[in-house]
Amino acid sequence: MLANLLASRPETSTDGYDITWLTLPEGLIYALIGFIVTFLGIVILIFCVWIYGKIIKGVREKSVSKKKSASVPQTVVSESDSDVPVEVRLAIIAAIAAYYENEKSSCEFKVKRIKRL
Amino acid sequence: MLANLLASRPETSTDGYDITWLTLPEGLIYALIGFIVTFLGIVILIFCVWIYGKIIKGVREKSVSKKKSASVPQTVVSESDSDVPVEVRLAIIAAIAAYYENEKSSCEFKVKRIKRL
Amino acid sequence: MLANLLASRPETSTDGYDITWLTLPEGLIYALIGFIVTFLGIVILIFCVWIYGKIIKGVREKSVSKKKSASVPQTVVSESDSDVPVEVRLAIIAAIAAYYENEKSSCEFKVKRIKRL
Amino acid sequence: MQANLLISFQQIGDMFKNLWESSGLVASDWRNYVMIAVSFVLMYLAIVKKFEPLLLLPIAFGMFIINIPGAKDVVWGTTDAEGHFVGDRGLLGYLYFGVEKVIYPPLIFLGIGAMTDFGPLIANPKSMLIGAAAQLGVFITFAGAILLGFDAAAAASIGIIGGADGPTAIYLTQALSKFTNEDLLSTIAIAAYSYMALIPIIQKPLMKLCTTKKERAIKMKQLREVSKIEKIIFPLLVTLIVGLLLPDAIPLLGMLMLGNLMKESGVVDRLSSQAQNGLMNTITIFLGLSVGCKALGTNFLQLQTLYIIMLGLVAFCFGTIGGLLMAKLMNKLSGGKINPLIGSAGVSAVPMAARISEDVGRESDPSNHLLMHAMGPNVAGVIGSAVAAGFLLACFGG
Amino acid sequence: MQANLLISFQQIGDMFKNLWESSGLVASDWRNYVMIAVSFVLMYLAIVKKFEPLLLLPIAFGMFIINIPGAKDVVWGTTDAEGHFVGDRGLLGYLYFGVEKVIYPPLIFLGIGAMTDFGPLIANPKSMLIGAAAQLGVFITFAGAILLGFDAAAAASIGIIGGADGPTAIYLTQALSKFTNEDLLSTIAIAAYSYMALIPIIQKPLMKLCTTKKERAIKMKQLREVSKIEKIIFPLLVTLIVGLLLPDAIPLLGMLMLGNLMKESGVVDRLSSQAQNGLMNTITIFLGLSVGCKALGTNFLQLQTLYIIMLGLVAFCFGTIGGLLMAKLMNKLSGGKINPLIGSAGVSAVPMAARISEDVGRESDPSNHLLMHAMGPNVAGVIGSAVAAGFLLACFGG
Amino acid sequence: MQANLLISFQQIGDMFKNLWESSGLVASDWRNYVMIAVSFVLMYLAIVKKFEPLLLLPIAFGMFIINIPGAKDVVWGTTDAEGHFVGDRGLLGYLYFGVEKVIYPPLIFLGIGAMTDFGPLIANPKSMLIGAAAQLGVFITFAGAILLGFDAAAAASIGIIGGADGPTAIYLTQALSKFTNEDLLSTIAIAAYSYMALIPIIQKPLMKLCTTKKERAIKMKQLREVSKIEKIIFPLLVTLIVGLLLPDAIPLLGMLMLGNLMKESGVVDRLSSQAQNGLMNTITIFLGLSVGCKALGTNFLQLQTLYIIMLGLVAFCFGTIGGLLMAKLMNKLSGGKINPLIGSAGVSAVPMAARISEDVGRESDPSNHLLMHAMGPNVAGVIGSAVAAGFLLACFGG
Ligand code: NA
Ligand code: NA
Ligand code: NA
Repeated sequence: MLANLLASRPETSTDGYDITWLTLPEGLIYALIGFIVTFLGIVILIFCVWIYGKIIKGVREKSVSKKKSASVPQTVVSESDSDVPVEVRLAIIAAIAAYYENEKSSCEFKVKRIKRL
Repeated sequence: MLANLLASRPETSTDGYDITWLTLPEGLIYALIGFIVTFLGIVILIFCVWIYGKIIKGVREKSVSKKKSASVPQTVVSESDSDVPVEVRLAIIAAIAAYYENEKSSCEFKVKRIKRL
Repeated sequence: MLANLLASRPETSTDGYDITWLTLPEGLIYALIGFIVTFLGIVILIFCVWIYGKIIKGVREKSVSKKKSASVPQTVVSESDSDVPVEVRLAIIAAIAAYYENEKSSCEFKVKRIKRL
Repeated sequence: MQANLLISFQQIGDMFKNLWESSGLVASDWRNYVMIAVSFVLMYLAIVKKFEPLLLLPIAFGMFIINIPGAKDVVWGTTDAEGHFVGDRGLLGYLYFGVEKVIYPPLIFLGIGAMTDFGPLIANPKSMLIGAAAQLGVFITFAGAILLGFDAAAAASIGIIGGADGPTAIYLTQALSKFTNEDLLSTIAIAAYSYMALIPIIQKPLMKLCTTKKERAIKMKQLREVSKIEKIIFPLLVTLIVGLLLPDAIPLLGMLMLGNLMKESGVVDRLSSQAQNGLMNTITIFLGLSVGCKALGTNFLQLQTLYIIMLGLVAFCFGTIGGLLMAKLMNKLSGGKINPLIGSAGVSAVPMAARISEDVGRESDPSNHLLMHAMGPNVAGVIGSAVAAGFLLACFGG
Repeated sequence: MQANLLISFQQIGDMFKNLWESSGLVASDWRNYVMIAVSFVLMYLAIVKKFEPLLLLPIAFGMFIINIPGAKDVVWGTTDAEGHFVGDRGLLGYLYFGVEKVIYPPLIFLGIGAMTDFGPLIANPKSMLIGAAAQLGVFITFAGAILLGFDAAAAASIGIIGGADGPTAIYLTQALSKFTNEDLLSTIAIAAYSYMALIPIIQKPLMKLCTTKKERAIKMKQLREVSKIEKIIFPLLVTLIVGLLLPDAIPLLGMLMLGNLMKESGVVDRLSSQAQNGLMNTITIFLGLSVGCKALGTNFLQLQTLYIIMLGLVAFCFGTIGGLLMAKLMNKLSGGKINPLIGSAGVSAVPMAARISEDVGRESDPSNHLLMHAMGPNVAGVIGSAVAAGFLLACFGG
Repeated sequence: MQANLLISFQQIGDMFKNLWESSGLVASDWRNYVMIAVSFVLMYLAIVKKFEPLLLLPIAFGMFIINIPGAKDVVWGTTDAEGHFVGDRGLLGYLYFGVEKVIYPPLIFLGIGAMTDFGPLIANPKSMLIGAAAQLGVFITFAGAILLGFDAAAAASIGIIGGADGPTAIYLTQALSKFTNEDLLSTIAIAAYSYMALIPIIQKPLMKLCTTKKERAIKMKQLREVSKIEKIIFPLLVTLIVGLLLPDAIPLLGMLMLGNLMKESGVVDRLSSQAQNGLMNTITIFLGLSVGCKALGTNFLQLQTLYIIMLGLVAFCFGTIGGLLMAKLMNKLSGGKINPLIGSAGVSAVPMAARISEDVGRESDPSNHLLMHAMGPNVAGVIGSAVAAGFLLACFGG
């Protein structure tokens, strides 16, 4: 066994805290339990995410069937800008998009209004 | 009186500082004086702002009458860019304006020069 | 000599560190040595920069002669955007350039792709 | 020990027992779960209702995280019976340093100053009187808290909720915290931000109650334009005068005015932009999280908390009334030139309160725009609250 | 002394002698020069090969600067035999404060949270199992380190390299540092970031070894869309559940989830943007520099360092294998609906590992896009590693 | 006490008396008002004349705020007779921490490094000699300060004004501050930034005095292009060589060079952008405010201050002359290829001094563009001053 690689096994660290030394079987047990605990935590998480996914789906389906005709698709550029040619609006959006792409920022944006100066 | 709501009235805080306990009349006096002091401070402020507003107005009226014909309105986009169509310049300004509007930043800017690449 | 301008010359500072008092000749010697050391450091630097400049120049000349025909000039706006008119692309680049000029930021950028929305 | 390669089931059992004990489930207290529920309500208000989300969301998350059973020692640090840290702090304990030493609120004011336009106030300096009158809520609530049995420092901290200014409230509460045994910070911060969010609901009925229909329809004449030089001198003047009277107000007011000077001078845009963006956003996160962290269930769920929340409402109401009455008085004295609706904006809560003046004004007459006129009292309310805080600090801050 | 205006040559000689002794040349140790060479190699990898440059470049520069002979006392501070500071720290000693007190890693996680999209994970929660299985590398390496004679705290720190998450590795190593006499921080950080950079070379052969051609060609059906409300609840749910089980994981996971909540709530864009830009960039510089500073030649060039680097490779390999095997199992159980290639993404190293799943998938069938499917296990790997770190901290963190 | 519900007028009188005593008016000292006037002059220079406003405005505001009578204990903290803090610090006392521990100046240099292009210097390394010669002002002023009776540490701090580099001057002054009883920081910082702002007025006459008309008309041949790899190696080389000679220069030079490496490497744009924007702006505000705060009237208005301001002017003049003479010498040796006007740029004050070389050059011949040629000596001046500071620190820094 390589366990005596380090000459000495001090009981306390230089900061005065206890140092824990494990034998290989102890280490394996810890590893096994750690792996199980990790799985356990994740399984509980999966269960909860799955449950509330179901709940939200249920709630939404109800409300969707009610509001079906209410929503109208929104265009990003609003109607009031119609005097500005499409080409230019495109340029603006692309310019800002390019800017953001470069910056890797996660901000989202809409061209709210184009002011004629 | 509700004053004995708290069972004990310790003399010093856990940090070792004195705790002040007031009776209601004392509290009212403090409240009144506080309100008066606040008013006093604000009144002095108003007086000073009004005074220097007057002074500045006086100074400016003198200097304005001298320089009347000197100033010429500046356009944001300078003449040297005239080979770039107005539509495009508009797009640039709008793009940046839209960007800033989104960011709520307070920076101001001018399109100083449009470089043809 | 003005040396006794300050009434007292304490041996230690209020923080408990030694205070060094120099005579003028000592001061002049320090000044001279300091100036020399500064020069010395800079001269070594110049030598090193000059040396590695030579080395890199040598290495590059070799590799350049090999790759001469390999490189092709790249345009900032790639070919796939050809459906977007040049005017608009210009606008985008200018807009971003203007933005950066204003911000004095040192970021560099390329318009990677213009998305038609 | 090393020779013994077999591990008994006993040892494995011990391991699980330790894990279980370190987990929060065993340390649970029902009050933690109540606070987690409260934090979810605050998050709902912040996210869905968009009530002051910038601070309410971090505060709510801090409250949520500290109340997860077992989390306190990890994220805040181990403390002794009197709340002092034992050994190293946790992450939020370190972030709290800036609250403990009263560093964050003035730095937030620096950013707010860089975003504030004092133009409407300079154009009409008399409107500052409304900002002073709106401190009525602060002082009435102070007396009320004394009546309810709070000590002077605690009463002052509770009163300042009526200033309707988060950073000012946090600043005063923390600066007075060593002169009281109450742990008020999170309650006061949450009350202040919650009522600021609820200001439309609080103010609109009071505004209609205190003003007549005719008064609400008064149109005010346009404000004069303010020159750049006036805007530059204003922050220096305010700092100097208030500083001479009440030096305790300087950390707050001075930083507010430095931010404004950086903005108005126009020569340090880099700094002014950083003050109101990067710096303020960072500090907002840290401040919110570490203030929320003080709302540990076992401390928070007490009778006092209810009293404070109640007194906070009183403070907002009387602040609004104070402002409205002063505006009515000024209207009388000026011969009907001032719309009393701008009075309610004196409680600060910038810019929400000014918008409400505009809204209520337009309910009477859709062509009546009061926003610019209300901005004067609105920013004056910030100055007024800082003055009031300076007074209370001078009296009870040792 | 003042009277003596002439200075002897003796004195000038002394001056030069002092200068010479303060310069590094006299204090040189060959190990410093080896480390400077190593730092140049790391810079080469960062700049030319673009291997995780954001942290590798500052780390390498810190390593470079501290190993310039004579620099340590100036930039780090004077220390006694046990490494404690004597008097004031140097610049990097102060920047190190945020590492020493474990403040930086959670703040970096705040920014990462604000950049992460948990959508694919919520759409397919089962993929979290892969993120759990990929922690196999962590625990096998832990046992391996015990075998090689490391104490428990050191072994846990070495094991966490397999989490393939820089901030998690630095967090756990620093939090456990007082329970071991090994000085592991810089070695572990450098190993973690280096292997994360090398992940294509490590994973591709293992992926081909563990999967059949037919399995690699499996097309997965498109993920359902995830609603905004699910994305908002998810971070709260994860914090609550993991926090209840393992409170020690909260500083990391809680900050990750706060960042994500700020992003998904959409009401605090200012804060979310600052968390992932200004704040994270500043802390990345400070963290990198001060971690690199721990790699002083005289401490770094030991046999242990070699062991750790070797064990780190083991950790990455077994992490990959664990993820792949779990994905194969899920494929079996689901009747062939899951492409096992997404398993390797479970080791985190976001988003590199997910891109490799995509790449290898397209090698089999150019029309097969696995990226979105691999993103689920990929971000699950971050959660899994934080859970594993919480477990190890609960066991060996006093 | 509680029974006594009536309050005597006596008590109210006491309250006002306390308020009055806590206000600044009673604690006034004429020197405070002089300093406030000085601060207004500095603000005028910063805002109207645009003289180095980024640091001069915060410094002036710090000076203004600390001199408001009564403010010092509130914004700075209570101090004992020797200036050590008693109890908690005030806001500016905490911000001062980064000055006290010499953290801010290197971090500002990090940002400056990320903004600096060493290309012209690499293309013409000989121009570094000018940057060395311009340190003449530093060392002559050092001797002059000794002559005037200052101790060695104080003389070194005064001399470094001639480096024409704010962060370097603040760094050296603070690092040497424990070896002198003089409180020099604010005076030196203000002198350095003021003279940097006045550099056109100082340099132009000297440039015309030291050069002939013919020399001023010399056209220099265009600089060669510098490859990216040279730009990447340069910062490492400078750090290594200067670090080996004078480790004390590393915190400043190392950070400058790290910033430059981040810029030139091109792989960490996020970090480089934050270093030169968010981080630098924040620290500039904090540094300026807390340096200005040291200018308390009762300490500042002394005979020494006048001496320092006078010596600072001497330093700038001799720095300019040193650079010009070296450029003239190089012109002679090169057979007339070097325009001596680029010599004055050696005092750093980047990029102002280089622009003056350009301006004066174009006065002689409007088609003569010296800017690029002057940038080499200009950035070399930064390196030279850091080397000089390292030397002085090695000699007198304990
Ligand atoms: Na207010
Ligand atoms: Na992982
Ligand atoms: Na210089």
